[in-house]
Amino acid sequence: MSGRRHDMSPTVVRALGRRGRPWVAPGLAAAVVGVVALSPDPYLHAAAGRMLPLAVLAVSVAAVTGHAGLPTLGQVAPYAAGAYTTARLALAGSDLAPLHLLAAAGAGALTAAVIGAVLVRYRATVFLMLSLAAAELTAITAAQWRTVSGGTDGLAGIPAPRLLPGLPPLLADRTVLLYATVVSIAATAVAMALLGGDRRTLLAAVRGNEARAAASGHRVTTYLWVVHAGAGALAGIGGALLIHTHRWITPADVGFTTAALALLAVVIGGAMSLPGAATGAIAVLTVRDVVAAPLPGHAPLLLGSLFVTAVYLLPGGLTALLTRLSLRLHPRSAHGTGHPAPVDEAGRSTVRSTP
Amino acid sequence: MDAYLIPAVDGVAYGLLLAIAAAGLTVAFGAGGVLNLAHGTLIAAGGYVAAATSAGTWASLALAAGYATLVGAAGGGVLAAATAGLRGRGHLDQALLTFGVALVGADLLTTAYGPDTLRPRLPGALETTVRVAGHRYPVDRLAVLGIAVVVVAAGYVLLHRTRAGRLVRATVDDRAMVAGIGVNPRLVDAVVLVAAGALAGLAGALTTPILGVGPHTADTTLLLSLIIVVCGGLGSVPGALAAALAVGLVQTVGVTSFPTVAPYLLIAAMAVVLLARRTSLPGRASA
Amino acid sequence: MLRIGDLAAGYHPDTPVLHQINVDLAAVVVHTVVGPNGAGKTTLLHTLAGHLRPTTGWVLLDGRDVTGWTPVRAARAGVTLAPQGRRLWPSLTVTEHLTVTRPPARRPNSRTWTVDELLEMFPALATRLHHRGHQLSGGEQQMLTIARALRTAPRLLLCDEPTEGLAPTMAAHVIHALQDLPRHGVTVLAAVPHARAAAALSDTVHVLAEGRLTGPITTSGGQAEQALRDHLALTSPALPDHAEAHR
Amino acid sequence: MKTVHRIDPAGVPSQRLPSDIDRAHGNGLVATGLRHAYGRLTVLDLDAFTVAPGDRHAVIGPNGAGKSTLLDLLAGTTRVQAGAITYNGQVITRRGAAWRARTGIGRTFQHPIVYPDLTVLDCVRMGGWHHRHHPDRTPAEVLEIVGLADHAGQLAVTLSHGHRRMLDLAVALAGQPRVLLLDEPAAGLTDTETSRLLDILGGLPGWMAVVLVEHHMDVVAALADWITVLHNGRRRTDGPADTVRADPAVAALYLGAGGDDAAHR
Amino acid sequence: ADSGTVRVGLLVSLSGTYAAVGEDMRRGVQLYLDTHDGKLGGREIDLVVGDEGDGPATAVPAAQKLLERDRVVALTGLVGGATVDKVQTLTTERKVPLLGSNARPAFAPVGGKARDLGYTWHTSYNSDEPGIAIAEYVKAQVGDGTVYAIGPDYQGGWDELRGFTDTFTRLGGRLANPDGKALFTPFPATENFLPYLNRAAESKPKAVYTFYAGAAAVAFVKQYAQSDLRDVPLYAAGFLTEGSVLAAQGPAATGIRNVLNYSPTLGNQANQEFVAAWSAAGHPGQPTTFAMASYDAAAVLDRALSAVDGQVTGEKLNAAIGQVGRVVSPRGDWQFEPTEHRPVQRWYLREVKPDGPVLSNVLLQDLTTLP
Ligand SMILES: Nc1ncnc2c1ncn2[C@@H]1O[C@H](COP(=O)(O)OP(=O)(O)OP(=O)(O)O)[C@@H](O)[C@H]1O
Ligand SMILES: Nc1ncnc2c1ncn2[C@@H]1O[C@H](COP(=O)(O)OP(=O)(O)OP(=O)(O)O)[C@@H](O)[C@H]1O
Ligand SMILES: [Mg+2]
Ligand SMILES: [Mg+2]
Repeated sequence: MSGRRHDMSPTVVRALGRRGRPWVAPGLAAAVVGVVALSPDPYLHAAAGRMLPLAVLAVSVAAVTGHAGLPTLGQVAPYAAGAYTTARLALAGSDLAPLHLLAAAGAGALTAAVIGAVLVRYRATVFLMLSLAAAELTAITAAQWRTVSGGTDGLAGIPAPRLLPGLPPLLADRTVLLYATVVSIAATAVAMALLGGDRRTLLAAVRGNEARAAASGHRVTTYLWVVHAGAGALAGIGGALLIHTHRWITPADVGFTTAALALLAVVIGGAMSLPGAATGAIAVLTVRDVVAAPLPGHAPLLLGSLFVTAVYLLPGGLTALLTRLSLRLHPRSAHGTGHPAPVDEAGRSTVRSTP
Repeated sequence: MDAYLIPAVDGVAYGLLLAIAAAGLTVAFGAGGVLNLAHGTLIAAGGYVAAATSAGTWASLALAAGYATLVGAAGGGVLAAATAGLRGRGHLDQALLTFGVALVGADLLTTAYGPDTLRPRLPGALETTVRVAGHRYPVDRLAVLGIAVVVVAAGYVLLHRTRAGRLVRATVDDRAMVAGIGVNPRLVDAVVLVAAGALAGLAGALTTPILGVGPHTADTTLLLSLIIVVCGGLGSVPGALAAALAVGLVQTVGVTSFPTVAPYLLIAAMAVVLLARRTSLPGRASA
Repeated sequence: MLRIGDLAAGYHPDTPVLHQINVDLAAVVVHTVVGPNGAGKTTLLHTLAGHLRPTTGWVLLDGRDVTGWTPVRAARAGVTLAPQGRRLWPSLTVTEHLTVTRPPARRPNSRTWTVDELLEMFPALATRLHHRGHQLSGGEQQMLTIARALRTAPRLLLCDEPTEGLAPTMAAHVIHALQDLPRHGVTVLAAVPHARAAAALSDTVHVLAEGRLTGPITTSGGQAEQALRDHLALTSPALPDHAEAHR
Repeated sequence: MKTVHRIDPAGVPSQRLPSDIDRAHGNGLVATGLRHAYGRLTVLDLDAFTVAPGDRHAVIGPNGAGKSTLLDLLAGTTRVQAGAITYNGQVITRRGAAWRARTGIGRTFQHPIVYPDLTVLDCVRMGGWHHRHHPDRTPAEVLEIVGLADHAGQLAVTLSHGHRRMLDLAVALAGQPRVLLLDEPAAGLTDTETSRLLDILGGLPGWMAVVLVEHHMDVVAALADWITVLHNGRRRTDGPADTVRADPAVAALYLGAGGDDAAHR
Repeated sequence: ADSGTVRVGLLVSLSGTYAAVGEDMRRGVQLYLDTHDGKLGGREIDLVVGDEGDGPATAVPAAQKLLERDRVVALTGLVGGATVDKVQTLTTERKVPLLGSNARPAFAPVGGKARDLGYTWHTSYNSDEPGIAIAEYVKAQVGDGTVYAIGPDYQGGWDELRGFTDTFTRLGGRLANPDGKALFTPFPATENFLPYLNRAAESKPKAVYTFYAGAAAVAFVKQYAQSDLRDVPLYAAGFLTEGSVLAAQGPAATGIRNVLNYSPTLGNQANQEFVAAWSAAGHPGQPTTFAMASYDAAAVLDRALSAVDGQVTGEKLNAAIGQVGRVVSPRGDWQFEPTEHRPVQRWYLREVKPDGPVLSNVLLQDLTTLP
């Protein structure tokens, strides 16, 4: 009847979300990639490799959405910056992958820092819509700036990168997959390390009650800006991977659709979990590109069904599911996760403490 | 003078057209707090139903509007049922769900009506133009102007001047306290979404004779409606109206006056409005 | 009107906050519940108002079993909560708070309060009619919380720390208003932290400690506070004399 | 450097406190000409307000008098619209809350929420973040002092109201403030907790400056050496605690002796 | 010829904005197969369909699946220019002929090197051809008057309009656009063309030239008839009124003169058979250039496959496509241009007129044959 017993709760889910074991996911991911890479099917290699840029983008979105608490569609801007930087470097004849990654990360961080300087002053829906504006403006700029982007049809046939001078270019689908996996896992691991421990707690505090955090001396806006810019570096790396795995790009690839998929992937994965976000992205693309392939024209139907099921079966995302499973195995660890509050002031920090 | 007056009149008419399209979202998202990404799909559904029903007569037009409203309301009912379990889980989960519903709905619509762009047939009298001061005005847009005024006025009275509207806002603020005064918040949710759906369906019947309806309709309308609702300040009908008119003017006077930057105008204008809105600063009561 | 037996409630199945609550709110008077912070006063009121489902036990309303009812049913039956923490609706103005809340249609003999009567009862609100819920001072919010609850024409008003944050004059005023309610047939159950406040507010004091309810202690006049202190001193040995000394 | 004298409404300088010596040197928190309005409603209009090291300065007044607004302005939680604030001689009017907190201005909130998703212990740790390398007391010790040691691992959102208030205080204390602004710290506390609060506040170091907004007159009586009475955003009276409490006008306005005028404005 | 089953991939948009075109293209291929017992070149055909979606992001994975999972020997279809641009590199790498039947982009050089078009064929046209084909006719119609050029702001729009404006100005024509350049409207965001059209009317053009397709075409045509330009002749690339959009446009489209490589009212025998088969298959309306080009793609494969001996491979098939010579087609016979691998074909002037109860793009005259 009323909302009460079901009103449970972001709190409980949030509480559950933070109990996941952080290193399980990357390990699992590595194992899955190993299996895919060992399989003889080049289609699998190519398909899997192509999913990783979005996975890295999703990790970046998760950092901003989950940890900084700012739901964003705008990380496609640093993603685009990274991608076009890489593409232009490669087309200009510089084909060193490490250099690409570095340049892309720098370009991404810079872009996100500039955008973030304005955006992190806003919250909730307004932030979301401003980030949407950032996404749209990115795609429009990409389409209009033809000398860089090649127009709406984009760039094709970008040369493959090399790991080191003298090594052969990364051309074979399997090699590309392995390379992209290593980069993705490393980037995610670095992000997890940077957003772990006390920093994670600090951000949780800032999300929970900004006024209190400020009154304890925490530079809220600065923290959020730093996360935003750092996530931008990550998105830039995703952009570099986009070029390395696809070797083409169109403005649409850095537009709203990509941004929306990344954000939804984050929700599926559980906003607080970086590996969850990556898994979510891979799940989304698997459904759209692989599972739906035998049903041409009905990818939206399957994707839509995935979203609907995810909402119902995975409250709190994949990560919360893992946690629930492990709770079932070790019921004692359930201590302190709390149960339906008498629908408390919890979620309503806007009331008076933050005038 | 003339150079701006004519597009300005266009802009107002087009803005009011958008106001009708955004009305349902204002109710669902602005007032009811449900981030309904299936809004565009409901409009498309209304448009398809109207296209299938209308035959160029006044009677069929009325019937089409009626059917479209019913279909929209039914869609809203589906959403109400689907989101009932998600209360308190935040906008992102709602977004995931409604986006999923939108994708499924779009697929069903193209399966049922085909991928072609359709257009409901208007009675001949509406398809013509009138000449005023040396310029032509499409009669259908002038008609929309009139209807929009009625819809917006009704919306304003309902949301801002009736108990029902206050209950809707209260439910978004703190549903348990609404239950505590003896009103079932789930009933409020359901009514909101059904009403929003009905409005979306009706908007589908009213706007697609002018713009056509096809696979693209859902996305385009959703984006414009979101911009209007958020720029107007969530939950405010006058705000949404002002935003709709602004978008209308940007899309007419703006794009023709500055064609070189036309692609940027709408989004840039939205960003400026949002950046300037103090209420959205941290800690202020915003969404 | 309300009788509660063997009631247990809490937030986690293994660790109930309330154990065996038995109480009969038959007398149309002001009842108070006192107990240390974290004893479960709020939990008890929320359970009675239907915001929390009891794990065991029963609740009878006029002899009918209403265990585990919802807040909607509770409110319609005349059991309304004025919660702690001022749970107002930030986007509604003071006027709107009072007009959106209405006495239920089908409960003829309850005393109803018009908006004007409530503003007369809480004059501070009358000067803030167009402020939104979150634009009020702490004390103003507290008044509006109580006014809103009264607007539902309750038969049983559950007040969670009704005088918290009120200036002394205003607190006295609210206490007076609550004490007046039984005259209109309204039973009041108020949770208060202080023995002194409890004694000032009512003659029927229930003590909540360690998840159990004892009492009611019914005294009259000036002895109430002392009786209560004695009682609390027994149930909660840590009770210091400090407060006394500081006064 | 500007010296501020306390001026009472009649224009007669009021008695000096020992800490006025600090004040004369600009030490402590000095606010002049603070005005704050929401639209056309002026909720605070205060010619001067000072608190120097060692002060125990209570601010009382009817509901809606502007007490919390004053604290918000002093702490930087709300932007100053008009007026100036200096701290130890330095102008801090335009500084944000975080900056002020790091220089030593700590506060509690009237509506304590703290950090809902954090455990009680983490809340305190985040409160003492800037002193984490050289804490006066460990977070656990702070929790012990406020009596929440048993709740250390519980999520803050699941605390009872009174416990949250104590937690808010613990978080503020962990920040090792030099000026402590307290907004109704005793509201909702039981006798036991109130006396614990008095112990804690009574035991604060002598150099600390404390501003106490409180409706519980016994708490005010036990702690304050100076009282400012606010009414409709203006300073009605101020002076040494005993004098003000004995003032019949204050009693009439605030303490209820003269009826419930307080709320009638 | 060998009679084993051969797998052919068809990649078209079946979801998203371009689904209407994609569906038409699928019908075209399927119609050819159905009228030829499901065989091409005497071999059983296993037609594997992939969804192109809205562009390369969905199209490339689908193409990859067709190429690597299904191991098709040829890939046909492809609605969007951007898709062709990206998929072309894949098919070339794998030496599988890409037989596009719709958009053909400019194939920008990569890293200074021209693209290898050895495995790339089209049964359609280059995007700038319609404009080139009609420019002379329009010039003759307007004489010394000016023409206003307007189109959507994306690669396809740029190409289509460039074909017209370049040729038109080379012939001495003047554009009415204030800056002498075609006006591009944001795409796909624009659905309200009235302000553009009323603004254009101020330049008092003698005629208007445009290219829009799909939903934008519906809105454009309807609003054109409501604008101050309604009495100014409208010339267009034929996609403006091609296929299902014409029904949605209704009477507002009457009188629009447009250019395309096909008209359902062409009198040749291949077309009569094609139109008859189209109706017999129960498809609504009349066949479109999209369906026709896809039908032709199947015809090309039919001829090429019958020339392949033994096991069919991409390489052998590609070589055979190079040898097909004249293709008998509903649009009139055509053949591949030897280096660019696109049709050398005739272009027609059409006018929207009632044809019986429905509106149709009725053939007015031949315009030119473009090399
Ligand atoms: N949502 C929750 N989840 C888990 N435990 C909770 C929750 N809410 C309250 N509790 C616990 O239940 C116990 C009783 O809390 P309650 O709020 O009822 O106390 P109270 O008597 O009202 O205290 P106070 O006087 O401080 O308001 C406390 O120990 C508290 O920690
Ligand atoms: N955001 C706001 N918009 C408009 N008015 C406000 C706003 N915030 C506070 N007020 C008004 O300012 C006045 C002073 O509020 P403040 O919270 O400072 O009072 P207070 O002295 O702390 O009262 P209390 O003892 O009840 O907590 C109140 O009358 C309140 O209605
Ligand atoms: Mg309580
Ligand atoms: Mg206050």
